[in-house]
Amino acid sequence: MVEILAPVLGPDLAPPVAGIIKALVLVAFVALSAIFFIWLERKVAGRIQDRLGPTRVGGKFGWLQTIADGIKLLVKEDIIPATADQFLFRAGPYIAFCASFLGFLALPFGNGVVAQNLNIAVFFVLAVLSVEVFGVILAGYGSGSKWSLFGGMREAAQVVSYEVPMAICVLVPVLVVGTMNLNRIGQMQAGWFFSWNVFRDPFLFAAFWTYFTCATASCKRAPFDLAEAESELVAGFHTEYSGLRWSFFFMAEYASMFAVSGIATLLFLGGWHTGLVPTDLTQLFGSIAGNVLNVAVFIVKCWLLVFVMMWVRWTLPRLRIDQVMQTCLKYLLPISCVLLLGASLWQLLMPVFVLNYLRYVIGGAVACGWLALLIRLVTGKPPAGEALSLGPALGRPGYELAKR
Amino acid sequence: MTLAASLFWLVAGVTAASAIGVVVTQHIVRAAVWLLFSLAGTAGIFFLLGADFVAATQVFVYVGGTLVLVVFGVMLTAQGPFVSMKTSAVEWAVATVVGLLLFGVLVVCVMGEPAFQQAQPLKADQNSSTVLGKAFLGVVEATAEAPLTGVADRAEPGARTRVAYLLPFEIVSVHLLVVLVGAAYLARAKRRRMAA
Amino acid sequence: MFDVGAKPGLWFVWATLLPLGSFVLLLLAGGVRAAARASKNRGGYGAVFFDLLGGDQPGKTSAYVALAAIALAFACSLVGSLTYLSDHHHVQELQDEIATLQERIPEAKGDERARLKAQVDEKRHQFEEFEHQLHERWSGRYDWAYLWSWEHLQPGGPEKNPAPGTLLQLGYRIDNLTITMFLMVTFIASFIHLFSIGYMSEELDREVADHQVHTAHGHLHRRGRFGRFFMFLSLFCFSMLNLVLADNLFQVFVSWELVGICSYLLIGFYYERSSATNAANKAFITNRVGDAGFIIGLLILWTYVGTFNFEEIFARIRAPLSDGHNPEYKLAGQVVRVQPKGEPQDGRQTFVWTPDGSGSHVALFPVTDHLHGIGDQEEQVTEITVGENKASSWGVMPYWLLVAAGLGVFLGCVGKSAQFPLHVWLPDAMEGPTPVSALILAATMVAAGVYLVGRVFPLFTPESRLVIAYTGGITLFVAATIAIVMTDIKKVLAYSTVSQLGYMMLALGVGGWAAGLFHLVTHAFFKALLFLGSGSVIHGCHHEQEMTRMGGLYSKMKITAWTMLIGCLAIAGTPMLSGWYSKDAIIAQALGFAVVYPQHSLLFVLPLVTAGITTFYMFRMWFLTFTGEPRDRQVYELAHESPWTMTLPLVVLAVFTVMVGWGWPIWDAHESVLEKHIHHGQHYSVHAEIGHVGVFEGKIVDPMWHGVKKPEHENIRLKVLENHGWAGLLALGAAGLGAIFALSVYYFRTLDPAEAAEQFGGLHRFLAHKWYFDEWYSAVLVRPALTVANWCRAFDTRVIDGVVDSLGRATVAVARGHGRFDNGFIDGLVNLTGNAIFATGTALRRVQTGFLRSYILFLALAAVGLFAALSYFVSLVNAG
Amino acid sequence: MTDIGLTHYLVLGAVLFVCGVLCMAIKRNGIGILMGVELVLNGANVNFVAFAQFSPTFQVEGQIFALFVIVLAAAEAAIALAIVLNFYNNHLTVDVDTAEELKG
Repeated sequence: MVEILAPVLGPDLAPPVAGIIKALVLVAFVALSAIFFIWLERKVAGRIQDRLGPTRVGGKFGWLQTIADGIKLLVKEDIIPATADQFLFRAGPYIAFCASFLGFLALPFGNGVVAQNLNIAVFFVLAVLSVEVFGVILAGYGSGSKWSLFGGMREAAQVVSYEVPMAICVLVPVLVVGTMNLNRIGQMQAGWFFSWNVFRDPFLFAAFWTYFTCATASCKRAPFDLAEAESELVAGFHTEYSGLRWSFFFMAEYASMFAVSGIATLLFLGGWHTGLVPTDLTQLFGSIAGNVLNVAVFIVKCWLLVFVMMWVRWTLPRLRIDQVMQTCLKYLLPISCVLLLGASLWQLLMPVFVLNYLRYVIGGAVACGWLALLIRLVTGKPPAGEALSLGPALGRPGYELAKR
Repeated sequence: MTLAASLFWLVAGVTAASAIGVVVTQHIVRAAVWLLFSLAGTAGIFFLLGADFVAATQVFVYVGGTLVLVVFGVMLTAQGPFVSMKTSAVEWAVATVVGLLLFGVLVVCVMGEPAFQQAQPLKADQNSSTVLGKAFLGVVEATAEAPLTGVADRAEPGARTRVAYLLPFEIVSVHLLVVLVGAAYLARAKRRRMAA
Repeated sequence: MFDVGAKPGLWFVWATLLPLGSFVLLLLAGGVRAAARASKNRGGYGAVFFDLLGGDQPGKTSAYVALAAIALAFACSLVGSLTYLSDHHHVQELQDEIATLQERIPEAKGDERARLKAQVDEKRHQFEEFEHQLHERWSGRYDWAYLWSWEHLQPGGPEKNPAPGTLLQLGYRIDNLTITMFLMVTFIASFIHLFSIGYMSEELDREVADHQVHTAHGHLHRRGRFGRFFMFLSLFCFSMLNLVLADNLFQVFVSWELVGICSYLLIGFYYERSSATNAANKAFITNRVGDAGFIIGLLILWTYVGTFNFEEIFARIRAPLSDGHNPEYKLAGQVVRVQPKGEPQDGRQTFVWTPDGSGSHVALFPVTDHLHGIGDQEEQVTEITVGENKASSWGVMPYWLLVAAGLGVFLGCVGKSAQFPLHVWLPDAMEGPTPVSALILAATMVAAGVYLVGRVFPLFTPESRLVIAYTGGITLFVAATIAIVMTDIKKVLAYSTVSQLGYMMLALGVGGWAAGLFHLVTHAFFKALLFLGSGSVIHGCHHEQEMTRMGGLYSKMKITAWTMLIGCLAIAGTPMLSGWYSKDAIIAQALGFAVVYPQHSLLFVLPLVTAGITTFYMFRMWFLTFTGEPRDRQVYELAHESPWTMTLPLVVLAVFTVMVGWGWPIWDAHESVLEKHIHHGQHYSVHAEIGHVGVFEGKIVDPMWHGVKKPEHENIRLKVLENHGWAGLLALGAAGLGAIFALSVYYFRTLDPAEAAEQFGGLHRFLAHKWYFDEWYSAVLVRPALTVANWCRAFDTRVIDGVVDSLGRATVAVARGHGRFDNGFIDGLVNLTGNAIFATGTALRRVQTGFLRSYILFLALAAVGLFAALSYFVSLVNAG
Repeated sequence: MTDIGLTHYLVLGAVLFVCGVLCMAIKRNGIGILMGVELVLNGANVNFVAFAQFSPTFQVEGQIFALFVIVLAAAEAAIALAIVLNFYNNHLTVDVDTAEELKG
């Protein structure tokens, strides 16, 4: 970016302008993807709950629903409760959003498509994402409401706890590949899908699921959404918020969902690689076109993971706070430690033959599993009395895709 | 003004102002917020200084961990929703005088040292985390003589002692673990006292 | 060190250490158990230990451990003994060859004679070579402690200045006597252990009622002490074996005292009974009297001979077998007496050998370079010069001190072997459990005395031997007479033991080295049998010991009766039983001695008469116990045969009692294999002193070869061999008379013993009071000692305590004065200091506000000051 | 002004340090004092990292020391908070001025 701008703006002005452009692009992306996610969430929730979701606004799929929501939020009255601490109440959402947004600075979307190619990108992303909780705490505390305070407290306890196993799970692939540079990690997974890290050894495979669970929890997504548990705390830490400030919290949430999904993709799932061609797409289609494809692949992968989070949210019931903490401290933490230890020992002790070829076994097995699932999805018999189905999860009458 | 200089002034200003905010504010949670800004600003300073690993650690440990802990402490010990313990004006005055004195002495010391003013920044193009990793493993590249203190580390440059920081690092890790256990022990509910 | 192949003597060391191991094990276990007892109700490890170790009710484990140890010890000694015998087979062959060759020398003439002499020389050389090898194989030493000496500081150090007597040693030396004693002790002790398991079974109970002890709450109830008993037995066995194993007097003395301690502990096993504690004390104190003599003997030997090692002592006191020139060395094995000649010059004194044996000093070998030729030719007067250097100043010792040393050691043996006049402890020792009596009185403790007399036999001069013989003679007679009137079955056996020990001492005293020790072994077997038999009777009669309340028990306990009968027959000297061989040998020896020295005929008459008495009282005991009408219905009704653990040892011991003396042909008292075996083990000086017969009536009797022979009229050994038949007949006659008398009185009842007792009231009372020994001792020794002690106490309390008390009072007075000074002045100073500091502190404490924040401010101020000062100084430095 | 040197960073460190000291001196809240301590440590850290950037012999050590300081500060914060909680349990306030039992 700097190289492109330098001849036009001169060496002094190019870096700040490049930085500003990058930041703007990212902000735009975060905002847009938040809009998309909010719509997607509604649709997914609707489908899973056996209804259609938004349909009226914006034509067939209700795709304008979020825009409408946004406009509504923008014009809403900005209420600050009398008991609230003005300063903290105002600062909370921005802190949360800024923290989530900062994570994108080091997240490569394609080969070299990254705002700042940090050497310690993983670490950095995890670090700044962890700041998000501070905004939530401040919001909870500053609202001057007991519901909010409870939500903030829960959020703090939960996120601080889940950060530990999450960080350890992140360490497992970092340890295996030997770098924290996300771009580098992504490049290393070029090739067929079995060169993805997740198939490298059984510990990485397990680490992926553990990481994803922890990430779900640290994004305070269901079934770990204790901070905003509607049934108990009205709306948790953002009970007192409305309007734009409220929407910032949601932008932050969806942004961090995307960010942790991005990390999962980069660390485990081959980053921007399709896994269906043996090399990087930039080598096939050139730098620009290849990278555009790469970015698309990456975003799709992240969306898929975000979709899984939504799927989980609308499928599983919410845990109790003690169950949440117990899951983390008594299960996930030891599991992650064992995985770290196991991965280290695996690297040290396994013969080269196994190290090199096990990935084909795991990758093949998982691929076969997916294939079987897909075949089952397509050819499986629908529940009795229903005409057409795509599968047990989505197989509901009235689902557009199925009808088509 | 170059980009680096302007960034420095920006970040340093935020950091210093937030630090002063910590001192000045009467409200402890707000103090925590100011502290957050100050710490984050320090992390920014570290980035500017090319120590990105330290910066990330600063954010991760301080902002993500310590500060949350602090706020926790605030909430656990709060007597009312908004607690402020006023400090008397005399104390303010005395403390300010002493603080200014101390600041003055420090600045005089720093400014008065010519070596500090002549010091030139090293090229920070090297990956700091790589350097740190090597240092932990005891692999130390040859470095020049020390112009800063005027005292050469060894007679000839490049003959630095190989010091591995892995063991201290491990010790610190274990230390941290022990401290956390100890803190948990200290902070756990004292049923005995409640009963009494 | 533990290579048993190269050093087979270590088998015996192992055999010795096994009981010690058992003792230590039991002691530790007992200690742990005692320590755990406190926590038995509290749970935890202590309680677990306590339960593991048997809890309140101790199991038989201790007995099995002790039994296993002693049985293994027996197995070790058996292996060792067999190895030893196979080693020594060749020695005896060589000895026999030399003996036959030497017998032929006096008759041969000219060339033949020279050839024979050369042959003897060659054989003797072979023999010495071989014996040296064997000595290496069968002995070992461990330097235990050095006695540091100024000698070592002299130029050249200890190598050049070998000061004798600078070290104590532990060592072992296996010879015929040792292996015999080992086999005997371990074998009998094993069976006594086995017997004890049955006999002591009531000690297994959680609570034992001692009916002989009365307390304010009725009979005494105490915990069973089964384990303790076996612990003591193990220690006892170790002590005895170590005593037998030792190759030096010091080790013997240590074991000797250990045996004494063990006897004290075992006799006083029922220590709640005052009679038992008194008996234990009596045994211990009486032994102390003897041990005082022992110590004196040891000190004399240490001073003059400078070593405790048997071989070295004998080698110094007794002339060597050869002087290196003349094979027919006349003084071989003798004590050589010398006379000082002239006045000492330059610290050197010259001594001259006195062929008539009247010198006031004894030469110690090897004396100096002048040794060669002492007694070579009777005319030649050989001079010994001593005093050239320190080492050789031990070249002579006064003769009377040698006698004193011998008598001192013998006094120890008198105490240990219960000889007159120190025999009084032994009958009282019956207070201990019966197996203990059997162990102490048959195989171990009392045998130790006899064994030691045999072991240090070369130490005894003719005078000492005469004392030994008379002591034995008096003892055997006195004890036998007392045994006649005893009614307690164990007391009868006790006095019988004393009497039999007297026999042994007598035998040793009159030169019957082999006879005395042979009797020791056979007696061990039949006396162990008799004691265990009596134990069986007592056990069967529920602790009834009085024969007056027994009678007719034969039908109740047939095994006990038969085995005891065998024991009685053996002790009486019935032909073909072991006692016959040994007693025959003793009486023959006494007869031989009496023939050579007619003035000491009493030494023959006493054992002969006592042989009859012995038979009488033994049969009296047997008849009173097992035959006739039951005199106490209650005892009779309740009587029963003992369990197999008790009868099995009886049977085995009975078999051995019969067979242990056998040889071929059985009816020839000369041919006992055991006696010959012991005989082969005697020191050459025994031959030199007593006399020597190479071949007698065509048979090799003493396979020793040195040329010295006593003249025929002085050769006791010859007289013994000549008169053996007569002696045997006389002894048999005496025994027969005694048996007939006992039969008529106690079986056929032709004579009423009660009437006889009435008729000879005075004598009976005299005997029943054990010759009034105890009363006499009490009057002559105990009471005067108590009186003197009282005087001393009075002196102590009045004079010494008075002095001490007044000193104390004076000290208190002075201290009071000091106290006032201390309180007034010194404390005043201290208080002043304290007050001053307190005042200062009070003034200064205001600075300590207790406010954390003010401290921080102080800190900051201090930092300001520091930095300011620092920058000031730095600027100064930079400036100039 | 345009050329940022070591001195600038050191002065920033001094500002943080003095603010921390002042914070410790002024705040009556125990947690406030803890924040002061954090500030002091941060001031030191700024110096360390600055020296690491400006002094070749301190290049590695400066960052490592800073890391250690951060870790130890975290530990210290945990302990201090535990102490404050205990303090609160005992005094029912976090006002450190009530903790004057040890005064002279």
